[in-house]
Amino acid sequence: MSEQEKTKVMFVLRTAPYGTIYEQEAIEAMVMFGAYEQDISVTFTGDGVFSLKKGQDTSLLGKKNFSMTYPILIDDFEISHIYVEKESLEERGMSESDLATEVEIIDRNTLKQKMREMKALLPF
Amino acid sequence: MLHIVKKSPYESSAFSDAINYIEQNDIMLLTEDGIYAAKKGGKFEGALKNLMQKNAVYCLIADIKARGIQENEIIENVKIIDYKGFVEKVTEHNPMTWS
Amino acid sequence: MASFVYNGKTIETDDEGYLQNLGDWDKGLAEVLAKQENVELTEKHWKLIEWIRDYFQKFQVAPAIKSLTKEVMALENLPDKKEANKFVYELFPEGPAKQLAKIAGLPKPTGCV
Amino acid sequence: MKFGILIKEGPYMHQAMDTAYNFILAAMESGHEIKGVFFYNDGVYNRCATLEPPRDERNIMKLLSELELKGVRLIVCVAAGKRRGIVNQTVCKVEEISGLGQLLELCITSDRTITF
Repeated sequence: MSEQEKTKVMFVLRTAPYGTIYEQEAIEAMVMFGAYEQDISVTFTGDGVFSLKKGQDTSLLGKKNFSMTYPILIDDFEISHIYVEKESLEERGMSESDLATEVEIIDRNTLKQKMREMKALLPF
Repeated sequence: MLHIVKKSPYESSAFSDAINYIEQNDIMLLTEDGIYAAKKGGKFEGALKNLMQKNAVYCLIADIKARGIQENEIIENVKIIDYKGFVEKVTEHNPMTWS
Repeated sequence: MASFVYNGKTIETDDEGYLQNLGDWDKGLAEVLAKQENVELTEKHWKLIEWIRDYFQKFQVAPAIKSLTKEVMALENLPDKKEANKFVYELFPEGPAKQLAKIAGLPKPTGCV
Repeated sequence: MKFGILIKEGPYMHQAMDTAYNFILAAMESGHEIKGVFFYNDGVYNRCATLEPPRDERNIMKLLSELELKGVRLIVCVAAGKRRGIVNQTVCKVEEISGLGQLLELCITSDRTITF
């Protein structure tokens, strides 16, 4: 399939992890979408950036630690891009060194343009 | 883009996040508890008026009526539309829901 | 729901034979699960069982088929995907994603509906 | 135009399903096509067969079934459903249960995908 024919879909994660199930079920959707050879990207903005915080240990919660899944989304599950919004990170006292995995840090203006290239935006 | 805001600005960042992402030619639709951003005299009146210098803002009549808000309590220039108007806005702009 | 006794303990599975409690798994139980699938475990099977369990532990999700194929190419020195696919289907004739996950004591892959 | 609808919230607790329902009706009246309604997260509860609100209240499950009779395709995510007990025995119609690929399919085939 050529690049032009691929549908661009972006997951927009705006919720913090664990307090709700949105992050977890968004990841389950990303992992499935990867198999369909479309152009899927993932953006963390607002409280969504907390999902990328390194050092998460969910053992006392009895929940799965989904920050461990992010490193393989691109190589193993065909996700095209993982973006995190610079402004949201900074507002929350975080920087690149706080992140559990390597992602593309982009500013809000760049992200705004990327959102406009999408056919569908899926907020979680 | 059409920015759909459905949470009260007093309880959620949906409204302010939508403002952060709005661009020229974009529009905003306030629905459900999001309509409280359009009430005159509230904390967000300034932000909304500022936004409306460049962008059109709409609110759903079903949601304002249900919540006891009269049309004259809505900030000037916020356009009041029904569900068919909502559909029409979605045909004109790609939607993003902020909740 | 089904159940059987293994080492004096009742092991519960769903109707398709996947473990209800992933913590029940050990190598002996893998042999039992494999027998239920008519699969005889060889060293080649075990390499993949260990790999998929490590992967799941590390990344919290089951690997994509693509990753399995890649791993098999590396492990068995196979030249291409086609050969690798053939190889895993010989090991797990009724579908590697399902059978490998089941025998390795992982949840049923959500992609298999 | 073709619309794909994603429902992420359950019935009654949130207004999402009500807004979506009114949106879908208005879209159909305006001559647009609904490619499908995908239920995800707690949205799967909207298709729970045993919903039984008081008689003087709207029955969301039935309203949706009426939409289905008008040709709207309803799709309940199998994984989200299983997690919440919305399975073959508890969903309104077994045929509605399907995989997440259907959500992506909606994104591909619809002109607009709208999340409620």
